[in-house]
Order: sequence, then structure tokens, then C-alpha cells
Amino acid sequence: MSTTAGKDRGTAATVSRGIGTAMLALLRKSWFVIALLLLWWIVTAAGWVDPYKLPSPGDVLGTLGTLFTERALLTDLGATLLRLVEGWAIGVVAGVVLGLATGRSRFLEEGIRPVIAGLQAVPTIAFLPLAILWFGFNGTAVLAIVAFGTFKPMALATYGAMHQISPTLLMAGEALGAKGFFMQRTLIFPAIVPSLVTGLKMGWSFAWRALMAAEIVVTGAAGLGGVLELGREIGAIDVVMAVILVILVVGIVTEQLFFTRLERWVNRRWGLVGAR
Amino acid sequence: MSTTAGKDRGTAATVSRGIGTAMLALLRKSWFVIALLLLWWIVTAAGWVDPYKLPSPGDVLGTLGTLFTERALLTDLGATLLRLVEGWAIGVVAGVVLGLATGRSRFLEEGIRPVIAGLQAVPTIAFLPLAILWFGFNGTAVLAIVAFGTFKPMALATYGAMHQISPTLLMAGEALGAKGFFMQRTLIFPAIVPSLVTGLKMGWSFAWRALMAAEIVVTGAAGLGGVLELGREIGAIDVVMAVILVILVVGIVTEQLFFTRLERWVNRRWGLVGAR
Amino acid sequence: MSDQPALRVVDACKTYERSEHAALLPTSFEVARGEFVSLVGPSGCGKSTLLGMIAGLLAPDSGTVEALGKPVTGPGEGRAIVFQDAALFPWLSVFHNVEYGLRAHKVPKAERRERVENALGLVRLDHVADKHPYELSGGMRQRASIARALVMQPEILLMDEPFSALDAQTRTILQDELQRIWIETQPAVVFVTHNLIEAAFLSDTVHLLSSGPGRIVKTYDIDITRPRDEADPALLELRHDMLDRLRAEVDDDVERRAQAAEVSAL
Amino acid sequence: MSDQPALRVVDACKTYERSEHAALLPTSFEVARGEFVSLVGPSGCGKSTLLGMIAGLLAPDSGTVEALGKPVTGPGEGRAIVFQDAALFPWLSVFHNVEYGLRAHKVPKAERRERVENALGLVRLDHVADKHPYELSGGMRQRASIARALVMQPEILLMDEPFSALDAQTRTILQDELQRIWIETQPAVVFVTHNLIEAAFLSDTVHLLSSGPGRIVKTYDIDITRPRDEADPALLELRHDMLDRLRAEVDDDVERRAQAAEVSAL
Amino acid sequence: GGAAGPADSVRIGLLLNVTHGPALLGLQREFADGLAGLPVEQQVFATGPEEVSALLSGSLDAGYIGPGPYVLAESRAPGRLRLLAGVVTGGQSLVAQPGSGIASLADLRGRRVAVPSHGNTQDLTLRLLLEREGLRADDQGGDVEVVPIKSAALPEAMKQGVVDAALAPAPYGERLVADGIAVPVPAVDRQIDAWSIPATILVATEEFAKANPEATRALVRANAQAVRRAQADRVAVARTFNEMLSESTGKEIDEAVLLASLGSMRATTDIAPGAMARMVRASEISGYSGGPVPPAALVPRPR
Ligand SMILES: Nc1ncnc2c1ncn2[C@@H]1O[C@H](COP(=O)(O)OP(=O)(O)OP(=O)(O)O)[C@@H](O)[C@H]1O
Ligand SMILES: Nc1ncnc2c1ncn2[C@@H]1O[C@H](COP(=O)(O)OP(=O)(O)OP(=O)(O)O)[C@@H](O)[C@H]1O
Ligand SMILES: [Mg+2]
Ligand SMILES: [Mg+2]
Repeated sequence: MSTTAGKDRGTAATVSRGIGTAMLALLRKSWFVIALLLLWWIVTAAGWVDPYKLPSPGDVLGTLGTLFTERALLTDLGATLLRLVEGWAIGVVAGVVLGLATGRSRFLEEGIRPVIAGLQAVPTIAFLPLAILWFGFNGTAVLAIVAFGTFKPMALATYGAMHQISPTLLMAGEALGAKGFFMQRTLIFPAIVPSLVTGLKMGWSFAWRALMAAEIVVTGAAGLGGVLELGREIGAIDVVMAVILVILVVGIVTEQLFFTRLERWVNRRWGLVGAR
Repeated sequence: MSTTAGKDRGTAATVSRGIGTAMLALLRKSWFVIALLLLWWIVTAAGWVDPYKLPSPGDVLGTLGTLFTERALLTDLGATLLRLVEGWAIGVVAGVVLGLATGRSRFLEEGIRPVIAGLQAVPTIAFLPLAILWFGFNGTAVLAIVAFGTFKPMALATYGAMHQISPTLLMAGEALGAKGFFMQRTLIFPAIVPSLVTGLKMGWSFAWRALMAAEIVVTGAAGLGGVLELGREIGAIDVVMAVILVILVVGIVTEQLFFTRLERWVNRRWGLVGAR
Repeated sequence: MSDQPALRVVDACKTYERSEHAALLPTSFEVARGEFVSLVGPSGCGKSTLLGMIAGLLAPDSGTVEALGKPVTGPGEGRAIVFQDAALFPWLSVFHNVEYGLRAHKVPKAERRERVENALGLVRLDHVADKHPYELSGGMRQRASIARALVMQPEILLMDEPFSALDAQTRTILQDELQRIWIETQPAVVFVTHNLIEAAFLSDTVHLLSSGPGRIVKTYDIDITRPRDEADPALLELRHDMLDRLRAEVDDDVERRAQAAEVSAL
Repeated sequence: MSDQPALRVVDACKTYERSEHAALLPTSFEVARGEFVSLVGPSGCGKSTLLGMIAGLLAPDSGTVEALGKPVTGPGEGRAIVFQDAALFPWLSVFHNVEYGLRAHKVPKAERRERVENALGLVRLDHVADKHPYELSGGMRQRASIARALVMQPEILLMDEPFSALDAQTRTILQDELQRIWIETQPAVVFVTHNLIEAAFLSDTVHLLSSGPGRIVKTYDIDITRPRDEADPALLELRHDMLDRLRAEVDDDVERRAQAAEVSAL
Repeated sequence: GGAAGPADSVRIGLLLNVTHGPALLGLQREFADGLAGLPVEQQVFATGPEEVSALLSGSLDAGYIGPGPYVLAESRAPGRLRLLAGVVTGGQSLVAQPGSGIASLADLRGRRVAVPSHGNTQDLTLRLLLEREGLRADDQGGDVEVVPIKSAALPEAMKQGVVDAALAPAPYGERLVADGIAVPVPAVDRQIDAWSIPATILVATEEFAKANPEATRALVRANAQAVRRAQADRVAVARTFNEMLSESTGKEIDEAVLLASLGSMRATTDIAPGAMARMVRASEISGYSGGPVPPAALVPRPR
């Protein structure tokens, strides 16, 4: 078989081999999950643990179904996600704008940055009682906490990113005549985008944490945290595990699919990988 | 004045000039804090805001004093810190050991890592209801949450660090005859130490967050979170702000002083900075 | 006006903030219009510092830098600079990279297009205009960087070790290209390099600087006709001369440092 | 046994996993005991791959590598390697870096101490034994790396572009040092470099490899007496020869690639 | 509702306790068609303090709460709330671990006692009880540990032995007893009855009451009707409670248990003289008080 001809004729075979390889890779990556699930199933099926402490996988799935059909868990999920995205978006915009606006002035940055870094050393959830006293025992307080929890790491990421811009790149821009807002818009901002993507992910992670913690406390409004807390209060471990499962899926889907893709795209576009 | 002589004789002057410069630098870095405090003071002194929503700085300081003298806030602080350090240490050791033990086997790592990464996508606090149902409504559940919250990022940091070891360094070790546990102990572990320090900080930050969130819910045992929650329940915003102040100080002291120093020391020792 | 030099540097010197030693001792030289001048010298002797002052990116502590008869106060149109690592904007295509300076100067779109295309043609990169920097080889990146400078139609072109990150083969090719472009467009050039053959091959004049803090210790005028051949024995001879001189400089410096180290070790 | 060569490479070849092209075509050569052999060739032609197989860090796809009469199956005592970036362990002092291999081989402490001190003396680093790598200059780091290899008393010393990260001056000094050390300790050496003068200056034999996938296309035997002088015209002559040959290789390759690119662009 | 000025709805808060029975009934009938033309929105809270923070932050217009949180709110933000009427008196009871030997107040020394949350009515009542016996809570340097545990989590906490006793709002105490998890302490219950401390009162924000006098009067009237109906028809209260409970937790409490607990309380719009002052006293000895409570705040001001 000549190489060139082989390349053309081999396509179908390559694809099917590709699928086989992908399956194998998936199996190789999921053996531990499978083993864990099996163990869980065996342990509960054999009755070695009190179902009150660990319900069977089947029970949890059943409960999950019930929650979706009878308790409108979708509403809770929707409320949680909406709050998360809203709070996160507010925090991201506020953090980046503050960072960009004050990061080029040494005076402003040196004054503001330590305050934000200090606040970041405090778990955002510690501000929840304050938020509740200010905004009331409701979703607004939770939203404020999520936005604040995102704002801090985003502002810090923006400052950090601005310091990491290659000085040669800045000099190149200056030498070409860029200055002021043109410089900010066409050089500073694009230059920090890759670091910001990492920051976005970070911010999301903190937002998610702040939100869950807040929802567990502020159980009045709809939200996954409230259902989780309810499950605990009524001693329904199957409800707790079902909700954790939902959170797990949401977490993996957003972090792995959305952020990893965004990061990959930006890194490729900015030439951070794939440079030959 | 000749340069050499000047160097000797100039010491006293240099020192006092050094102090002056340091003071100036401090002022330059704290103008924003000072401005914020002033604003707070003016706004409350002028009566522009309801003291129920924002007490004056003086009130907060007074409450802080009362809390320390009358409510034994030191006990709460001690309990929180002990729990934090304990849980964090357990999580760090568990995470690093798991990472080291499974990180050199592609099979083990590819199976285990996605599970931990998946769990990391779930806010640790979501496991609190589970921990309470398993360990009871007490400090053990909180400790478990803190340890678990630290374990995940530490294991991931260890995996990540092991992939970043320079292949040449590994080759150099192999070519010199290192293998097995000797290699693990004298090459792999020291090589990942700098990344682990960053991981430690990360882990601490997550541990701190998990702890505060858990303490706010599990208010039975002594702890800052409980006091915070008490303040909210009785509508005492001055108590809430006083506790936040304490958390702020603890956070800054540990993160800035301890971790920054550790990081600086390791980076210097490992030649990551200061290389000429 | 035309008999003014392109550049006149008079006693320019620089000590960086928080640095104990001067980066550059007072240095003077002139560059005639269309002249190709190289600066060579040991690492850290202040070549980039000097170039930065000429570019207007750094202010000299004292002394003056005049470009085309006017004192330099900041980066300006008459001067363009090419850096060692190309310093292309990674998020822009080659076309938009080259266009950047024109946009900053609010050149109308149609004119921008034409000038960018011309510049890309000059460095033979027309075919990759839409690619991003990461898709280019090191040599192509450096050419794009040169195009980004040339599109500004500079009367003075400043280049800081533009070829030193490239492998030997690519470097040789780009040296030939640069010679060709320079002959075509005739800007005055200040060229910093560590490669003595390169300096000798390209330049009308080579200034050799001493170990840092730097100053010009020797000047070579090279009047071999162009286009030149890198294997010309006269060039190799010249290189040998410069190398000896440079070694002496470095040895002096090493000796000085060793003595200083001994003193501080006591 | 003594008339066996130090190294015998027979038809060793390698294609990396997930790579379309071979990294190295079947290659054969021998290195006599105490011989200094250099490998030169365009970037990516497989020099490091070849050295890795000799070191026992990589297994050849087919063909064999024999060292001191025994087939190579892994990194072994008789062979030591020095990398381009020194690859010192940053957390260990120079002394402990050099000692590392001895500890891995469970050499008793007293003997370790003596051998390390000898090795440090050989590369003239006695005075910085307690320093950490970050406190050393590039040249000193490379010397420490050489000491770390020499302390194993290798009969075969493998060096992969050991000086290419250094500035020209330091490089020249270390070339002289290496020549001296080699004359003193007489290991067989396989030396990879891009610097043709360096190869000519140091070697008994230079193998020139083709553009990747590599194979040996020309072998030069250099019998200029030692110690040699870098400025020896015979060496420059040799360099010129090699350069021409190399350029031809690269041009061939460029042409091949250009054609491939055109085909794939259609 | 709205910040200032006439509202376009009335947002009423309540807790899911049977002591809030009149509210539960009222929401089904008396409030169902709105108050003075304004639609009613209900919001259920887990604890009184949470409801108070909602009232004070303006996200609630009126609420059924215990007198404890109300008194604390008046001590920190005087004049922000208005006491409209009484709702239920009684309805809290002390229960203990079986075999813990707790039969009287004195036996609480050195023990852990659960209350629903810091600063709520049960917490404050417990302080009064302890004071009477010469005991003090741990946060005041005494040796009775007061542990806040939400009512829903109480069975679990009792089973695990986290606490030795609990002062619980109805029906949670009775339920523990019925489930065999705890035993009653009648001596203490009698003392609580003697003080006739209200379990539930009706309050509105001053802002709402001022801007919406008609709706406020309608609320007071509707409440009085609901209170009468609750007192007359315990079965209706029990069923309505179970409906709401099952809606939010999927579980119900045995109706017999509910009826028994309803027997321990009285629905009335009256507030016993001195009862509110007792709560003020409790807020002071607990150290929760933020300042003096204006005497006017202790009597209902329905208009
Ligand atoms: N931004 C800076 N701040 C402080 N010192 C600097 C700065 N830039 C350069 N220096 C110092 O000034 C001296 C001259 O530096 P410069 O970069 O001009 O040297 P160079 O001749 O370009 O060296 P090389 O050949 O290595 O590029 C050096 O000692 C360097 O350490
Ligand atoms: N680990 C690897 N996996 C896949 N391909 C590799 C790997 N290492 C090297 N290659 C490829 O094998 C070929 C030969 O690489 P090698 O490093 O041996 O070249 P080299 O001659 O040492 O080049 P250089 O002079 O740049 O060091 C190259 O095409 C390279 O891209
Ligand atoms: Mg430079
Ligand atoms: Mg190589």
C-alpha cells in the first residue's frame, strides 16, 4: 500500500479504530468510578450498612426521580443556576472593570489591592449574616454574596494579569503609538484575556461555594441548598445524596465542558499552546 | 565623600531614611483603608444610616472588647483554629500521599483523578448534611468537612505538580541510577515541593471556606461561625462585624505572613526566584 | 535639513532606579541618514538601554538624543523598533499586527490596507497575512515584526538582537533579506547584536561597547561593497579582531568581579 | 575485552508514539574507548533521540546498542550523561547534586565524600560546594553537571548540547576545560552540538546527520594534535565544509516541506 | 408590598409550627381574598430571627412571630415594628432524654438543652426559667449549655444524644414524646403556663402600618376571626398544618399528636399583662438585648 493511497483508503478504518480507542480510553478513565459504584451497590445490597446511613444506588436514583417529578427539583435547580450565573456575571464585570480601571495607576492599585486581598482571606460566607441583615432573609442576600465572592478573585486576577503582560509587548505597543484608552482596549485587555479565563474559572468555583453555603442557611427561597438542608433536617439521606448528585453533574458539566473549552479556545487563539 | 567611606558612615542615615521610606510605603499602601474607615466613621457619626444596619466603628470595637472579655471569644477562636489546622493537616497529608502513591501509575491516576476533580467541582459544604448524618451534629462532622475540603485540592495539586516535573530532571535522576522509593523520596517529592506550597495555600483557602460555612450551620460546638450566626439571629450587626474583623485578621496573618513567607523561602531555596 | 544626521546621541547615560551601578556611561555617536550602524558588546553592557533611549521608551538621566534634528521625548513616528522576541500581539493576525501602528495613528482604512500589503510583500509574508503568530515559524514571526516596523515608513529603524532567537540557518537567510530590504528602503538603522559576523556583514559602522557600565571603546568602519557575502575573508578577519577586543573586555570584567567577590567574601 | 569498542550502535532506529514520521532512521556507528565523537545535524534530526538510546533512557524500535560489549537495557553505571540545561536538582547543594548518583548506588559515605571532592576539583568548583544551583552562573552550573557525571567514573560520557545555553565567552572557556578534563580522564565521549567549530575543535570524529528523520550522511575524521587552538585555520576550513553540507541538507528539507505544504494547502 | 407609600400586596411571614395555627387557617380563608383589596403573599421561615431580619430589611410587611425575636428587634431598632395583636399563648414544652433523670428545672444544671435558635421565644423563655432556679446559660458564664437546633432537626439530635433536653415549640415536643424519643417534664411546663407567655404574636412594620392603615385594620380583623376559628376547630388546624408540612418536607405528623399539642395552648388575641415585660427581662439577662425597649412597644397598637 503506498502511503498516499493508504491515507485516503484508510479513513473508514481509522474512524472505527478511533471509536474503539475512544471507548478504551473512556473505560481506562472510568474504571475507578465503576469500581466505586459496584462497591456501593454490593455494600448496600448485602445489607452491611444501615440504609439509614447509606441508601442503595437504586434508592438514590428513585428519590432523584421523585424529586424531579413531585418536588419540582427543576425549579430549585433553575433558581440556583440563575442566581449563580447572575451573581457570577455581576462579580466578573465588577472585578475586571475595577482591575482595569485602577491597575495602571500604581497609587490606586497599591491602595485598593491589599484591601481586596484582605477580604479574599475571609471566607465570603462570613459576610452572609451581614448580607441578611442588610438585604433580608431572601435571595437578594444570597445573590449579593455570590457576586461579592466572585468579585474579589476576579479583581485580584485582573491585577495579577496586568502585571504579567510582557513588558516588550507594552513597549512594542507604545513604540507603535498606542496610548490611553486605545492602549487599554487594544492591548491591555486582550493581553490579559488568557489569565482572565483562569480567573473566571476560579471565580466560578468560589461563587459556587459561596452560593451553596448561603443557600443552606437561607432556605426560604427555592434552591438546591434548601433541598439539601431539608433532607438533612428530616434525616432523609437519600434526598441529600440525590441533590449532591445533581450538584456534581452541574459542576462537572460547567467546569469541564464550558470552562475547559473556553480555556482551550483562548489558549489556542492566543498561541499559548499549539505553537509548533 | 568617597564611595567606600560613604558606605560605612552612611549606615545610620541609611537606616533612618529606610524607616522613613518604609513609613511612606505603608502610607501609600493603606490610604484606601484609611479612606474607607473615615467614610464609615463619617457616615455613622452623621447618622446617615440606621445603626441597625451599620453600627459605628467605635461600637464595633467596643463589642469586640466585650466579646473577648465576657463571651470568651478566645475560646471560640481557639476552637475554630484548632479545627482548621487539624482538618487541613489531615487533608494535606491524605491528598499528598494519595497523589504520590498513584501519580506515577498512569492507570491509577487516570482512574482516580477524574473522580477527585469531579468532587472538587462540588462545593464541599454540600457534603455537610451527609457528614452530619454520618458523624452527628457536632465538631466531628465539621472536621471531616474541612479535611475533605483540603484533601481534594491537595491531591489534584500533587497530580498536577508531578506532571510538571521537568522530564530532563527525571532523566537525569534515572541516568544516575535512582529508582523506586529512592526516586520518590529524593527526586519526585522534593521536585514538587514548590507547587505543593501553592497547593497548601489553595487548600487552606478552601479549608477556611468549608469551615466557616460548616460552623455557621453546626453552631452547637464553640467556634467563630457559631458566634457569627448568633449575631445574626439576635440581630446584632455589631457582633457580626466584630467577628468578621477577627476572621479578617486571622486570614491576613496566616495567608500573608505564614504562607507568603513559606512560599518565598521555598522559591528561594528551589531557585525559582533570585536566580541571577 | 538633509545634511542633518538621522540620529545624534550626546553624552546620554542611564542608571536604573534601585540599581547601584550605571547601566550606561555617557555615550555619544551619530548615525547618518541611511547609515547602518551596529552596536556590539558583552551582555549587560547597556545596548538595549541605549536603544530604548533612542526609541524614546526610556529617558536618559543626562545628555540628549536627537532624531532627525528634534530632541526625542517619547516614541515617535520617525522611529520604529524590532525586538528580539518579535513581540507580535498573539491575539491578532499577521495582517492586523502590521496594521496596529497605523490604527494607533488613525490612518484611514484604505490607506492602511495598502501600506500593510506593501510591507508584507517586502518581507515576503503575503501568503500568511491571515495567520496568527503561533502559526508562524520563528523566522516568519521576526519578518512580521520587521514588517510592522517598516509599515510606519520609519526614517530610523531600531533593532534589538532581532535574529538571536533563531537557528543559524534561518538567521543567515534573514540577514540576507534584511540587507535586501535595507538597500530597497534605505532607513538609518541601529542594530544590536551579539553575533560579530552578523554585525560585520550588515553594517557601515560597528560600535563596540565595554563591559557594563558600557561606553563605546572602539568603532569599526566597514566599507566592503554590497551586496556582501558572509564568507568574505575580510569579514572573518574583522570578526577575529572584534572577538579579541571583546575577550579582553570580558576578561577585564571577570577579573574585576573576581576581586570584588574575594573582597566581599572576607 | 580492551579491544572491544566502548559503544557499538547497529541499525538503531526510532519512531515516537503518536508521531507520523520516524525520529531516527536506522543508524550505525562505533565509538572506540577514549574516543571523542561528535554528532551534528539540523534541529530535530534525532541527535537527542540517538543519545537517549545510548544512555538507555529510550529503547530503539529495532537495531541494537551495545556498551562495553553488553547490550544496553537501561541507564547504567558505565555511562553518564550531561544535558543542555544542566538539569541540576535545584533543592540540593552542588556537593549533594554531585553526590546524588553515588547515593543512588549506595556508595559508602566516606568514599562518596572523597569522590565528590575529586570531581569538584576536576571542574574547579571546590569553592562553591555548599552553594545551591540558583547561586551559580550558567557556566558553573554546567560544570557542576559535568562533575555529577564524572563522579560516576564513567567509561562513556554522553553530552547533549552541554554548552549551547551559555554565552559565547563562557562557552569558549568551558570547551577548553572539557578538552583538559577529557585528556585527564579519557572517557569515550559522544557529544551533540549545533556549533560546528565546537565539534571540530573537540572531536576525533564528527558524524553529520541529515535533516529529520536523521541518518549519518557524512563522517569527518579530525587528526589535528591536541591541545588545539580554536582559531586554527584547519578547524575553520573544516567548519566551512560542514556548514556547506549542512546548508544543502536544510535546503533540501525546506524544499521538501514547501512542496508538502503546497500539496496540503490544495 | 413596597418600601414607602401604599403597598400593592401584603407580604406575611410565618413559621411552620402549630402555634401559628391561626395564620395557617387565615391564609386559607380570612386572608385568601386579600386585605383591603391587596393580595396576600405568604412566606414560611424556619426560625423567628430569620423572619425578623426579613421584616427589618423591608422584604416582609407583617408577620406571625414569637415575642422573643420581636422584643430583640425593638431593643436594636426601636419603633421599626408594631405589635398588632396576640395570637396564641402557651404551646412550648420541655422534653428530656428518657432516663436522663431530668424532672425539674434544677436537674438542668450541667446539661445541654436545645432551643430552636438563639434569641427566639424558647431560648428567652429558657433563660427566664433558669434565672428562677438560680442557674445561668453557658454563654453568660453559667453551666447550662444552650444549643440552637432547628425544630426539624431535633429528633435526630435527640436520638444521637447531642442534647439532654429541649424546650420545643408545639408540636415538636409532643411529637418527640409520642415517638418515644423523649419524655415530658410536666413541672417545667406548668411554670411556663403560669407566666402565660405568648407563643405567637402578630406584628407589622411601622412603615407598612402607617402607609396602609386600612390594610392593617383588615389584617387585625382577619386575624381575630382566624384566632376564633382556630380555638374552635382544632382538627382544621391540625389538618392544615399537616398539609403544609407534607408539601414542604413530604412527611406528616400523627393527627392525634397534633391535637394533643393543640390542647396545650390557647388561641387568643389577648396578651397577658406582664408577659411581654418578662420577655424584655429575658432579653436583658441573656445579654442579647441591644438597648431599652420603649414601653409603648409592649402593648398592641392595632391602629
Ligand atoms: N528595567 C531595569 N531595571 C534595572 N536594571 C536594569 C533594567 N534593565 C536593564 N538593567 C540593567 O542595566 C544594565 C544594562 O542592561 P541592558 O539590557 O541595556 O544590557 P544589554 O547590553 O542589552 O545586555 P544583553 O546583551 O544581555 O541584552 C544591566 O546591568 C541590567 O541588569
Ligand atoms: N518525546 C517525544 N515524543 C514525540 N516526538 C518526539 C519526542 N522527542 C522528540 N521527538 C521528535 O523526534 C524528532 C527528533 O527529535 P530529537 O530531539 O532527537 O532531535 P534533535 O536532533 O536533538 O534536535 P535539536 O537539535 O533541536 O535538539 C523530532 O521531530 C522531534 O519532534
Ligand atoms: Mg539587550
Ligand atoms: Mg536535542
